[in-house]
Amino acid sequence: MKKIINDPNEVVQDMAAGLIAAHPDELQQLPGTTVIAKSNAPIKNKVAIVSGGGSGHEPAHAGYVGKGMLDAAVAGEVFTSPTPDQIFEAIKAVDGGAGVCLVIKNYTGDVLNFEMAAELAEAEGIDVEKVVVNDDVAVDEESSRRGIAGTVLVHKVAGAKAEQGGTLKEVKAAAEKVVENVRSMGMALTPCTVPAAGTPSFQLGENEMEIGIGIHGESGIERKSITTADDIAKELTDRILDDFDFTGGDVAVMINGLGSTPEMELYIVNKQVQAILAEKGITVYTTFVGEYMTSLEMTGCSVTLLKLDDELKTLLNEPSQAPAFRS
Amino acid sequence: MKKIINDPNEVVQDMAAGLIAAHPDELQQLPGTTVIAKSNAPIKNKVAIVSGGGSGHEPAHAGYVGKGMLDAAVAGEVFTSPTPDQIFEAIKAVDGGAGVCLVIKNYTGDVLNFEMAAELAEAEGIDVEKVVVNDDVAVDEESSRRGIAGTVLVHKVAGAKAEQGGTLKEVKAAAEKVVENVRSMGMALTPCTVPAAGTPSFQLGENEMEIGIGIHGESGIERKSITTADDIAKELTDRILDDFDFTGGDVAVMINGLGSTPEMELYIVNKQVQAILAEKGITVYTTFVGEYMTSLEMTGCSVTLLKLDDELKTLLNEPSQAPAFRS
Amino acid sequence: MALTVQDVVAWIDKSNETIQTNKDYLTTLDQAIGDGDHGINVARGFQEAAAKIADGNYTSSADVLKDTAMTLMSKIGGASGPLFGTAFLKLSTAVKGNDPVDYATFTTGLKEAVNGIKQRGKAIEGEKTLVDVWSPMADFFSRQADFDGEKIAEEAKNAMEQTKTMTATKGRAAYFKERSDGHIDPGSASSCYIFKALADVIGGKS
Amino acid sequence: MALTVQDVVAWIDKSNETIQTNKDYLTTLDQAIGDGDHGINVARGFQEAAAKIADGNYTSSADVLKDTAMTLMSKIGGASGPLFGTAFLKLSTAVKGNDPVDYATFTTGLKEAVNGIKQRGKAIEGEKTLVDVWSPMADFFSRQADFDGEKIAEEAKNAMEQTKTMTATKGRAAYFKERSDGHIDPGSASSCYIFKALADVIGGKS
Ligand SMILES: Nc1ncnc2c1ncn2[C@@H]1O[C@H](COP(=O)(O)OP(=O)(O)O)[C@@H](O)[C@H]1O
Ligand SMILES: Nc1ncnc2c1ncn2[C@@H]1O[C@H](COP(=O)(O)OP(=O)(O)O)[C@@H](O)[C@H]1O
Ligand SMILES: [Mg+2]
Ligand SMILES: [Mg+2]
Ligand SMILES: [Mg+2]
Ligand SMILES: [Mg+2]
Repeated sequence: MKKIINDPNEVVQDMAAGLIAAHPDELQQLPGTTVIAKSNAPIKNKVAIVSGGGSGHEPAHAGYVGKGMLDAAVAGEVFTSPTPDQIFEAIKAVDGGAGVCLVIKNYTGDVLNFEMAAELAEAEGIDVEKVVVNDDVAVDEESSRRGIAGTVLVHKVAGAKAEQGGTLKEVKAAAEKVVENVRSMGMALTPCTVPAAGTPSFQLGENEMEIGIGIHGESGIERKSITTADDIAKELTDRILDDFDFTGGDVAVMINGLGSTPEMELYIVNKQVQAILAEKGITVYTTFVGEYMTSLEMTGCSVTLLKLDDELKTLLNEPSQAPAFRS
Repeated sequence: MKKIINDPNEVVQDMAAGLIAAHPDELQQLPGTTVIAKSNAPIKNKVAIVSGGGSGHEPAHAGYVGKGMLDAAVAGEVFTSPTPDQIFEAIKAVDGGAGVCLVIKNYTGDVLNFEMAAELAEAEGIDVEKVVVNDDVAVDEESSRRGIAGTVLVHKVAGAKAEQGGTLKEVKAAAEKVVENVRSMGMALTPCTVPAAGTPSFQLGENEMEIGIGIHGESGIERKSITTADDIAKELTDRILDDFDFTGGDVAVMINGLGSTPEMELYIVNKQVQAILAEKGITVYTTFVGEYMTSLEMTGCSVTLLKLDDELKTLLNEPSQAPAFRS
Repeated sequence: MALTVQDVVAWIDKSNETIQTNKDYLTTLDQAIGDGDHGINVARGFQEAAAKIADGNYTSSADVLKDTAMTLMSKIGGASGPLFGTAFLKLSTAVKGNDPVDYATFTTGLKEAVNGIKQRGKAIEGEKTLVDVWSPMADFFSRQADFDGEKIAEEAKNAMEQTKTMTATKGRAAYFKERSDGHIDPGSASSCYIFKALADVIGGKS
Repeated sequence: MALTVQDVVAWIDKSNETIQTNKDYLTTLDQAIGDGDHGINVARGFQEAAAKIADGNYTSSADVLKDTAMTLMSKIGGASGPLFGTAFLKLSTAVKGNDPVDYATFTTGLKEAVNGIKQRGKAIEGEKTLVDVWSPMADFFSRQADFDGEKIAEEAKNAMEQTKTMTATKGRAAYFKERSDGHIDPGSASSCYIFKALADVIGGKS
């Protein structure tokens, strides 16, 4: 395990301190927690957006805290859902009276812990809504589909809707519109190592790749020989297009690096994804290429498509001042 | 070699196509070249900024093309300086009559090729100035110091000065002020592999790291056992502080990932760098943490410090719309 | 036989000890069909729980179990955190005002713990989750008449081993579908250690 | 003896051939004390140069050398591209109007090539760069009276080998300082192949 860290058990605290040191005016860490919130939270009468999950997916989620996106992000241990008490602290810190929308990735751990936090918050009279993101088409059964890179687009849309003055119900509806219209699929060339574990979560041969990988070092659904970027782009895009009808609306494209894939390669993948979409007559409205939802130092990428209507286009275009998503 | 590519000899062309596909409204590729320019170039009476170098450092340099930063970037083959004819095409495409400032990283290849291009441009009556960035304190002799992550801050400042309406001389002077006041130092935990070469440029043992690494897979100045993030941050920062007096002015800090280092680890390094600066009484004005000047999939990081005066602060704060540097 | 407050404290201590010893093994199990953090998670949680109750001067088992529950809930995280938290919370409620804890009370508590786990996690028996240790253990307690350390340990081990034969349909292992066959469920393994710790405490008394 | 237009074309062809054959070796040399692209760079450049002149119907050596120069300049990149480009451009200028190219003219051309390289790259002899092949070769030509394939090949090889004993102070290898000792300079190796190719063309004539 080659990592630039101190105590493997302190990586999340160390990271949070380093993040706050980089953005002292915009971000704050709630004392005694690993919650990162906007320094000016709570904002009166604005619906607040809270997300979070295990760490190791940076810039998700703390990098998306900022005007126009999240009000707070709760960082769990690496690949481990944060606990209800921490999530509850985040909710309390950002509620400005208009309620809090929780954006949850669909993992048992995240769902259970956020649910418990929501119950705690409701018991204190805070309005809470939950949106569960499940964009990963690698998993057949819809109820157990994971939330991966598409989650970032949910943050963006929910944050913009809240900034526009949307009510909690309206924010939730906009976020759910994204959830309904977003699909992703990923692949990896190498595994990753949880700092406190010290060994990689799985092994891949020198010529192997894994299709349908999750973002927690879980192995994927199929192991194959490495092929070209064009083939990989086609395999991921085809699975997404098979799952959902993207015709008849413009789309947003996200090519997401899982941690170690050079940006050069992400753009090479993008070239082919765009070619496939053009061939199918699907119009691309906007494209995001970069590291949005990583899996520590895993090598690989995911492709995300979001079908847009006018409302989603407007919301995607709204400004965001989050450190990892400026627009 | 595990890479998501097609033909290893076509990576630069494929990348350029993917980049344009992602930003069709903002960027253009000059036909028959690997020059990426703003789609609205040339801008009349604005000094144009052109940079470039070998590929493999993404988002450098094409990611910095946009209002407020570069007018064009010239992409060479991986780790190989672009050729004079390509650079010359870039200069011609962006010159709006107010002249062109070339930002060159101090490598023999880059200097020679940009010099020849400048001669070609001058022969056609275009005003050209050159700024050579040499921020890498790992190299003792100043004349052969390399240009690394600090180059991005030169782009930012030069671009902002040009946007403000500065003359070619003024833009050059602002850029050179950055060059004089910026210092960087890097380290790596793993090497990287040039796609067309197929094998890593050097080997590092399971417990070794290399201090003073370049950004082209050149090995560094010292090989050591891996230590903690705090020790690494201290070693890099101390070397920088030894080289230049950063007291008596605020600084900008850049913690740059070389390709495979998780953002989590960059923030952990940032925590300690900020602590060291605080202890020395050096005030941090702004901090950048992320991948700004990479070395393919190398694992490692660099630390950059830039001493600021009021002009540099103002210029750093000006807006930029480059895809990889929005502010 | 009945469990004194000291026994309950010893149970949590012992659980912590066994889990610390087997932390890496639990992580290995979770690397095979999960995300490789289960050992780290439960080790962190039980370490804190043991530390927490070491500080207290308890006069009721319910308080020990409640502090354990709250600590597990706030320190484990992941899927297992809220589930272990719920289990110990339900146990706490059931034994409240019944010190020392007699067999019938403990058995009732176990039943409620299982209900709580199932409700929270929406899993039933056979889905290859920690339900597949807690539920058979609650049944086993119902069938027996008194605490029996040896039998408890044996039964828990069997239940854990039994998860090898199951295909996961809940939790992270569900992504692996049939590829989860033949592997022990990590949460069942840590649950087995908890019952093994209970068996040790009981064994030490008789 | 004198070099015809065909000989000059053959020289470039042969240079390309040898460089393609030794591409990986050149890259290995550059991985040791550079950035590992030299073989790829010169192979790309000479491939294009050979293709370019294969298309042309040349009546003057100067044109062959000029097209070679321009192609190398625009296809190699890196530090070596402008330097090889400059060398062939200077050679071209020197032989202009002197077909077939006699020994004295070629020797003058080589001298100017060396001057051009040194001016552009600001390196002098002994800095472990391709100057350390081109400069001794120009000196060698001055000392001799006529083309001699065998001796040219031998001399180029010696010059290249000699770079092993030098510490780099220019180019990327300079970052390695004393650690560059004992390694052959990649640009000197490719330069050696160019003279070796010339020797072969000459050898084939005699
Ligand atoms: N829905 C569920 N109901 C009951 N137990 C579950 C459920 N989902 C997961 N588990 C248990 O949780 C264990 C995994 O815990 P852990 O690794 O700590 O969390 P995570 O899966 O979030 O990384 C599994 O081995 C399984 O026993
Ligand atoms: N200043 C210089 N003068 C002459 N030759 C040089 C100089 N710098 C480098 N070289 C030559 O260039 C060679 C490296 O070329 P190449 O690998 O293609 O370019 P780069 O170093 O830019 O990657 C070196 O081996 C050396 O012979
Ligand atoms: Mg987990
Ligand atoms: Mg090079
Ligand atoms: Mg787990
Ligand atoms: Mg080289």
